[in-house]
Amino acid sequence: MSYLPYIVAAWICLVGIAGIATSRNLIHLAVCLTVAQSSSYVLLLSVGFVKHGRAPIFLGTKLGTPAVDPVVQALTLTDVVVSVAVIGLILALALDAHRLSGTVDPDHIADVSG
Amino acid sequence: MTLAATLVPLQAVSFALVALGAPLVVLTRDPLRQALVNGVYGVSLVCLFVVLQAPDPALSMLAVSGIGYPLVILAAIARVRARDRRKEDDS
Amino acid sequence: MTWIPPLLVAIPLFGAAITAGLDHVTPEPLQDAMVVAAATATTALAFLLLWRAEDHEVVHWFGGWQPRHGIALGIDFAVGPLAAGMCAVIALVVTLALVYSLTFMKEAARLFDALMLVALGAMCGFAMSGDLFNLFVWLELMGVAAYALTGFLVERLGPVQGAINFAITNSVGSYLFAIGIALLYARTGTLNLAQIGQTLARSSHAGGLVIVAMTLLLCGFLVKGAVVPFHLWAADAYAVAPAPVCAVLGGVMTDIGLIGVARMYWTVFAAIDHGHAIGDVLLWLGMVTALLAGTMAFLQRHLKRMLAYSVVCHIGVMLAGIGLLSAAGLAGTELMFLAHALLTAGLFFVAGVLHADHGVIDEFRLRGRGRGCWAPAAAWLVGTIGLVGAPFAGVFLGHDLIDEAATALGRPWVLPLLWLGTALSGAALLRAGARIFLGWGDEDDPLLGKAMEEDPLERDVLRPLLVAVSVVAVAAGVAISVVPGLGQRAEYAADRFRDRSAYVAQVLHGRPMKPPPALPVSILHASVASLLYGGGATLFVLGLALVGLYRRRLPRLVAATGERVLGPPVRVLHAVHSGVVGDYVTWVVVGTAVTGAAWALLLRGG
Amino acid sequence: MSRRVRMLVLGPGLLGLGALFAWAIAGLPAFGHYRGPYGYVLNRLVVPLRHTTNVVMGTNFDVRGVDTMGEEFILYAAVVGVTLLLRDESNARHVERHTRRLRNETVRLAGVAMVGGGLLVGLWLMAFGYITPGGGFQGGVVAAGAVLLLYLAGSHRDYSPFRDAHVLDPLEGVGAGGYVVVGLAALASGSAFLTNLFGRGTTGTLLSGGSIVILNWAAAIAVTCAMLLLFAEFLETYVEPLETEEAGA
Repeated sequence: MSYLPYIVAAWICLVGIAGIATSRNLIHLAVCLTVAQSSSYVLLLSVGFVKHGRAPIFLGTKLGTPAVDPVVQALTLTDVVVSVAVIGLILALALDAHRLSGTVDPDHIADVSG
Repeated sequence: MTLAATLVPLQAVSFALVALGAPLVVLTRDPLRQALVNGVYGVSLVCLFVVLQAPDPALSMLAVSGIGYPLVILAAIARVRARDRRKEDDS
Repeated sequence: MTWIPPLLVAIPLFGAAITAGLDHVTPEPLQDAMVVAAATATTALAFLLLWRAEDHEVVHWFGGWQPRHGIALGIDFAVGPLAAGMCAVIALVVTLALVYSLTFMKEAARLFDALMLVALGAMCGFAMSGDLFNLFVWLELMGVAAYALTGFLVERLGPVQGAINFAITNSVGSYLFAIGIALLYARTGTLNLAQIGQTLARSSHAGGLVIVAMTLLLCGFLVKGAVVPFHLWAADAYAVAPAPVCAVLGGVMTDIGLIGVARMYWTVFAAIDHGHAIGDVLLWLGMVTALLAGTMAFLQRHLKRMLAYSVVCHIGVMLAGIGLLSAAGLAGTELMFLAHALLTAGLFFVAGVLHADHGVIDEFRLRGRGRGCWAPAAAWLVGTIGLVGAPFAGVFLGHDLIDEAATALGRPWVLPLLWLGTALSGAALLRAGARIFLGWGDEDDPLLGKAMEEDPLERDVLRPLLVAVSVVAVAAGVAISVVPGLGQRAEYAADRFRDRSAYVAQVLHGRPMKPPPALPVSILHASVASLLYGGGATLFVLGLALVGLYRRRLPRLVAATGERVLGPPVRVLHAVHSGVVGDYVTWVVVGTAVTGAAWALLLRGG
Repeated sequence: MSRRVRMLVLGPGLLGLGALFAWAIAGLPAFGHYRGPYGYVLNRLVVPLRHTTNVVMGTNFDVRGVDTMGEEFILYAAVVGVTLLLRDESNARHVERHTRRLRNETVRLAGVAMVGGGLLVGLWLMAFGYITPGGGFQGGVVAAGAVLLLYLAGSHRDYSPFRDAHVLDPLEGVGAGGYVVVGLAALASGSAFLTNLFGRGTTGTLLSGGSIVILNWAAAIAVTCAMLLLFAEFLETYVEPLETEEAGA
């Protein structure tokens, strides 16, 4: 158990990136992006976990009770908001691409290159 | 002591579920079905966050994967399909 | 004066909030005035900050959370002259772009203004922040604004494709960056850059974790900074965005990645660098970038795409300046940034004028159509010469300092390679200028590919305003090399930037720095080598531009040999820049893996 | 690159990246044995200093408040960006607009009932975020989702006040701009930007936390409006008054 969480996080990241690079559909690709991003939440929260620690909410618990790291949780919250913003933008772009080219396959919307 | 003892197996299971869920989401190439699988993956993340003693991220993950992602994804899929259908009708 | 740094972020962001929020309420002229006023105020404050930051780092702890016993609690902006100078130029370029777009943008102008202001606030925040995760927040914020701005012209597939490639490639880069943050936080238990550097410095050897975290963080910045092989998105994005957006993205936002690299190196990773390992990899990446992008620029016919590669080429030179790891090298990068930002913005503005006049920005379609447009022609020509670095023009002074640093380090072979890169991109710009404004050269050249479809502008523009803004930007940029005292101040700023212990003492313990020495107000003495290289490069550029113009009139034997030797690599280059986002993400992965492997071998093996 | 070539390049690249990850993981502290100072210190400081029992929210809205300001603007910029990018779509969508209306009254009523429940949950999350888990962002998303149920339950006329740009745009500006104003107010009073100037109140009550309360509500408003605008943009109902006529022509 001592390194499994980190391995899971790395695994999710690699799987997500593989999905992004090979996707044939921009909507599918946007979801793969959120999967890749979820690896950073898993890594952050795993890093900040403390054995025997409680959630960092001190309602009814004495101050100084062992608790997990609150900072990683704050960072994760911000990260989640970022993912909503990015998926919204990419889906909007996907709709535009579809309107203009009739396809959402990123391999077939390459209008300019070189 | 009891807290940690009960948490360990729960955490192991949650990590395993998340590790399995990610490739499932990526390998589901049909967007509509993928949105569904992604919802399930989101729930597994929520469970993981809860057993990692992170109720705040868990709640926001729940809100995002239960309401945020599905709404925009489904709307995008619906629009793309509607336009594809109309084009077929025209031709 | 510690109240200034937060204002550089708060003013533009607040301006953005009320701009879009009051869209339906306030009349258009008032809105325009508010937007320009917000950007102008930010510029003025940034210059004030630059003046104040010369004595000591201006440190602002948000929420008043001062560090306790050397442990940082909150988030800080720590601003030295280098960061303040960055902010000043960023704000100036954005202000110019906003003035330019007063008549250039009509449709959805409010949304456009709001996003430009958001980008301004985010870039300033990034340049000043002393907190690792805070850097990530600003990086994402400027990204989100920039993706949308790139796709502004949604009637065409090109802009949409450019925005998609930009958004996805940069998002992947920033996720790698986020993982790097988590790793470093796990190792050091803090997010404050000064404190991370302190913690790492305590153990003498670099563990695998730190090396990997560094790879992920720096590669995240290099994606933003469009360094080969992470650069592929840049040309797609900059070719299609409206001219004022290009000016901001190409002029200043790309360079933001570089200040990130410099900041991370000198406050954090210098502690684990043995010998010159980290710098050497950056130096090589920079040289490859300069040469490859210079070549690509020469192969373009679309003015904005050409300028995009010219931007990437200069990014390469500046990264090489950072990679030399000396005060002179960093100072050179800094001066080069100043000149390059203004000149690039100016040239993008001129491209916008041509677009407004003729509805296209293709070198061949515009051939001879710029005759008689003296002001744009002069701006284009002068801007090009400034970007090449002819003696005492534009980027010359920066080039000179980078040359000096390379020679001092015993790497004189860096000089010709960097000059060759800038000469290639300069020749492309000069060739295009001669064809458009003088009508010289052949009517078509199959080597440069097909023309890109473009929509004419929908609105009558106030042409004198556009031309005036272009001229101002170019004039300011070309004068950078002859501003008395600027060179010495840049060197001093670079020295300060590199002094980790003084930075830590001031940020974490509030100990003031040594006051600066009295700096002379004179023009830096240029080295003979640089003068020769600068002059030589200018002549080379003239020759190469002529070859580009009259390539088909070359003797048949020369042309055929040239075709046989250069044809295949050129085709490979074109093929690599495929415009397909899956390829780009693949290159990001490969680039990160290779860079990481290089650092692993150099830092652990040597 | 053809797809085949891309796979051939990507495979080794991912292997290399994986190897780098593995090397990094070997240097991480074992799971559950984290000893970093930052979180440890905050867990002991935030409650006595700020009287908010939820340290994560105390971190987000006070200690690292400027991160959250950036975060609000990320969402804000995304909404502006989506509006920008879909402005051509809004002209095309006119045709399909008036077709969706669910006829079944029972479903409608059930939907409306759920809306009430959802709104309550959202408000609860916003209000008690700095005491128990929750906060402006989560509450905002849930509340926006609840309002959206009105639309999905078929009575989309009831949703119309919420999709009105005249209401939502200024409100969102108030939310995002309000956050900055709180920061500026502290600066104007001679303290640092975003300094918590107000009384801290009683630990564990709604009046604890000082300016955390205001920032939390500013974020809640900004997020609710942002999500509503985002959903509306994707669900084809967001029509600016002027554009309706153009689309009809």
